[in-house]
Amino acid sequence: MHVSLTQSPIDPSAVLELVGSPADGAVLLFLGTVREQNQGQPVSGLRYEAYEKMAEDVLRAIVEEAAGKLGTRRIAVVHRTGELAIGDVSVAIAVSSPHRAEAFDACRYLIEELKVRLPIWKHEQYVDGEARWLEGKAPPMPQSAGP
Amino acid sequence: MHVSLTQSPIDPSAVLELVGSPADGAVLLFLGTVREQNQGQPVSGLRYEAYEKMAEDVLRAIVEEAAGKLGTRRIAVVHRTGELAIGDVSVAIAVSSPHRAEAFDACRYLIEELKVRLPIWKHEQYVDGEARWLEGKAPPMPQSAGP
Amino acid sequence: MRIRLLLFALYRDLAGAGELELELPAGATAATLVDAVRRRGGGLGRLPETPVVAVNQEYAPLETPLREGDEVALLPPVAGG
Amino acid sequence: MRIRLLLFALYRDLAGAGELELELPAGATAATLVDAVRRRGGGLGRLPETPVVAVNQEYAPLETPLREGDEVALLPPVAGG
Repeated sequence: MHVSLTQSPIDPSAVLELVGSPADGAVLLFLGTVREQNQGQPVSGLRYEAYEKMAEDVLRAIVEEAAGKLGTRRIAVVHRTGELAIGDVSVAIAVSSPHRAEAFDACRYLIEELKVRLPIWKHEQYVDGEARWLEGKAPPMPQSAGP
Repeated sequence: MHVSLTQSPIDPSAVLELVGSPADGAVLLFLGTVREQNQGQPVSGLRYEAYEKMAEDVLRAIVEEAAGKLGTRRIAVVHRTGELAIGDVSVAIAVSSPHRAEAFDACRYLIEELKVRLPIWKHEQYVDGEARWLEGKAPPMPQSAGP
Repeated sequence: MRIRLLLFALYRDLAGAGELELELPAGATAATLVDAVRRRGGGLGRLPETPVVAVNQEYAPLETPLREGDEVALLPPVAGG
Repeated sequence: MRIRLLLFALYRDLAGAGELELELPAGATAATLVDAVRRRGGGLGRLPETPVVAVNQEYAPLETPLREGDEVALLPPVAGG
């Protein structure tokens, strides 16, 4: 199990190598990449800002949940922070498992949860000189324990 | 769009590089790998035999169907044939798409269809010296056109 | 008419050969071919009555009429991936 | 009690700072803190009434009681991935 945030470019092969085992028949790698446009507006680049200390804890919690679905702890998640260019990998998720159904479910769970729970924000710069923080999603809040 | 059968080891990075575009935000790579055991019986190695001419046609047809789901033709599928060792990649499927939901759906479709339609057979050799053709799946047959 | 028959994996092992040339009567279908092959006996007698068939590299129903020079393959259940 | 407040992304831009030290009365909750911060006015007056809050790096409801030395973060809707 591996989770990290990094300011350096993500190498997909290196993330793949963090998982896999002779016991496994299925490996799945998801890469999020920076698109050249967002809702029709040409993008020149973007910056990810993270609450780093918390983000690694949240990521670790999500990975533990996914490991339950996967049946293995062979999961690696790396999220990029700082300045990114078009085509750069923003997030890499690798999982491996004896069987493929669990690999697909766990990988999908990881990316969906990460997108609503990870305290990371995206600042997009556009070709026309504009720039803004992307509208994000409100993380699901824990219930109050009550009186 | 790329489909091939190969007797050489599959390099996941090379397959990844066949897809991807600045228009895409999601890349998914599935690897099937040779497991060290099958239903509890330790495996020493295996051999894939293919009806090569037909397999490439069938693969191309499946990829065209998946491209419809994916919304792009940025799909690469490489299937290994011949002798494989434990841990070797037997099949690599890469897709890229503007959005992740389509990438997951198309990748899953590709592996599920390929497993029931591709004319390829698996001969497993076991540590105890036994060897046999794996029980496969009957491909869905086309309906007769009728009289 | 002359038909080229391909056999794969388990079926090739049963036949002891991956390729056979068959002479079939005019009007023969894939089913006629399967019957003829099973009647040869030996390992081929253990072929299923309705194996999966491909005619000219496409899955085809057993009713498919065959033509001179067709390539017919008998395919065990597949196991790629 | 003394609280360390962290502000991120849009909220940091509104505040003009990523980190503030706050002095809050005993018995204060995360909600008390949010009220106090919004009353400072300026950019911070534009904070939502119920922003997402983390206390000591964990998402926490606004009713969460605060303690001396807590690290509280106000988090805009997230957009990783």
